[in-house]
Amino acid sequence: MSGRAQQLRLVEALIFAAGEPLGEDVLGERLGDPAALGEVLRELCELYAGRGVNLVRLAGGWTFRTAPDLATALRVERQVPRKLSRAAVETLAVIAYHQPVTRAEIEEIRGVALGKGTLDLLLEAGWVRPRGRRDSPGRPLLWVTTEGFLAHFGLDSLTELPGVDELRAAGLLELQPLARAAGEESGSEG
Amino acid sequence: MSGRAQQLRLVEALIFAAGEPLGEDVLGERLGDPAALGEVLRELCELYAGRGVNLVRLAGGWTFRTAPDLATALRVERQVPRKLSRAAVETLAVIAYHQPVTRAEIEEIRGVALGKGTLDLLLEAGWVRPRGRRDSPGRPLLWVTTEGFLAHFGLDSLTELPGVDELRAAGLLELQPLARAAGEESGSEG
Amino acid sequence: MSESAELVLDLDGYEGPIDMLLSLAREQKVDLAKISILALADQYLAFISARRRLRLEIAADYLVMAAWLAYLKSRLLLPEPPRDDEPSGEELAEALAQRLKLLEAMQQAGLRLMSRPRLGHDVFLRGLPEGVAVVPRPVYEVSLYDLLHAYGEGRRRAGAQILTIEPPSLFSMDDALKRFERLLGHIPEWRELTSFFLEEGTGELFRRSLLASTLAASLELVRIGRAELRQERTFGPIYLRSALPAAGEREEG
Repeated sequence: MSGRAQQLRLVEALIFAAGEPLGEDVLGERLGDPAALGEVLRELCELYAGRGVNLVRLAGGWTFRTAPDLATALRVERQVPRKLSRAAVETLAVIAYHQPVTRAEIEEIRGVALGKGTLDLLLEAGWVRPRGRRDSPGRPLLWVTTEGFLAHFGLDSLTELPGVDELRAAGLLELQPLARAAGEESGSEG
Repeated sequence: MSGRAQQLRLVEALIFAAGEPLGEDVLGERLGDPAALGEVLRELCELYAGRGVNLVRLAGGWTFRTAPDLATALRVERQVPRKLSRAAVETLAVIAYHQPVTRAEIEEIRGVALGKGTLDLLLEAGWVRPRGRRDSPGRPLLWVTTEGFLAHFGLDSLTELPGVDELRAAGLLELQPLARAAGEESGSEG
Repeated sequence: MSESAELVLDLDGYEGPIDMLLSLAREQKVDLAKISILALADQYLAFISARRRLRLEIAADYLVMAAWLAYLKSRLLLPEPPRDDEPSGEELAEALAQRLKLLEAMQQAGLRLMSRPRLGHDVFLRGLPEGVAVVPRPVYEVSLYDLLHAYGEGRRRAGAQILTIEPPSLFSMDDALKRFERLLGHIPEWRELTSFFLEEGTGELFRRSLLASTLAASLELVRIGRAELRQERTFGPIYLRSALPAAGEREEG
């Protein structure tokens, strides 16, 4: 078997065995030939394009996952996860697009107090986590999304968030100029 | 996409996503065309033959497994830094200076019994190994240091062990035969 | 307002006053950029007062919003020269419109996120990953200094024992050879081997080594042609004498 074919097999097996996205650093190191990795991954992607299982980049790593168009045929296999409440979906979106963001800022954007358990739910799903604190009075916790969030929603990185460029262009990702209805001052971005 | 290709994709995705080997009854039912299943599985097997991942029958069902010949390449060695006990360091030193040396002689030099596992630990670290046996009653194993020992301590050869000449001149490195109850002589190097 | 009855029933479906304003704005069926904040404020206030008439409980933040909208309305309708540090009615309206746009954007983003193929829902990772076996390999941190230090320490500690080793009280073959060396020229007659034993009573172990070493030394002397041995019967006494000069050429195995 040629060296390239063997490289293909090894990377294929590594990604298959891992069961979660593998970074290119790890793959390159295990391949013993980091320079060849890009080409190997490209060939593997092609090999699996159009198949029932595809090679994709998720959350900064490479992984195999079933083809999206088979969702309906496969879904019976799994329990349909509990439908997320509107509050949870919106809160997740605010964290995803405005991270890092404090609880107060989430409430400000949504114009309503965060219900008990909404953050807990997202935390439990492994989609958000606190990371650091805002350097402002009260030093509130900052919330960010996780790698699990990226993987779950089929994103390689936050730059792939749907519509993120348009929102930024429209100035809708700036928290600063938000004048609050009740006239309070919003905290400064860190 | 042809009906057959779609069947292939579905079975591929089903087996891939399943948390256990899938029986042919389940697969046939999910495929909606049990009669075609045999042929689909045969084609899939061929498709994956010689690849880094193979389709195999396991425990009465079908599942993907990484190719057996890649097992070694898939194992990851993780380095775990450890401290070596004083007893182990001293034992290693005794072996280095007095090799080849029996366990009894090590104990004699150190004036204390060798703890369980001390030699095992040095053996596991790849620094010592048994080489031959002393030609004396009980034919005890002789211990010597390895190339790995030299490499770890940055030595080209044992003669580079600092101070070995001075120590020998002081008569500290001569293992004098002890008068033992049965009067046995310590044997010569093998 | 035709929608108010329906809105009353739906109040609990709103995610707060901004969300409700946004819903009302959507009722205007126009681009958010073009909505009339004034009309929106009117709708909201009408809705709140309708609920009040019905003596329905209204959450505090809805009331706060109602009060603020009433203020905004007055600022918009009765323009007065604003004080320096206060935003104008238009600025306030603009800020509210921006909030509505932001919430709208986030609601849309949430929907778009949720409509993506989701892992574990629409797409699946491998169900039965073997995992990559991680074999822990201990790496010991020991320097040459540690090694030498340990050795020195050990030797110091065990030093006393090393120095008190008893000298072996054995008679070696070398000892026997040396003894014969001195006597060999002076043994023309057969002499019993045991007569060369000069030592007495130094222990059984020593006596045995004496016998063995003397015999071995005598055999060695015979081999190199310097002595002759004689034994008349099995287990009988063994005799030794110097080899005759003429017999020097003889070879014995």
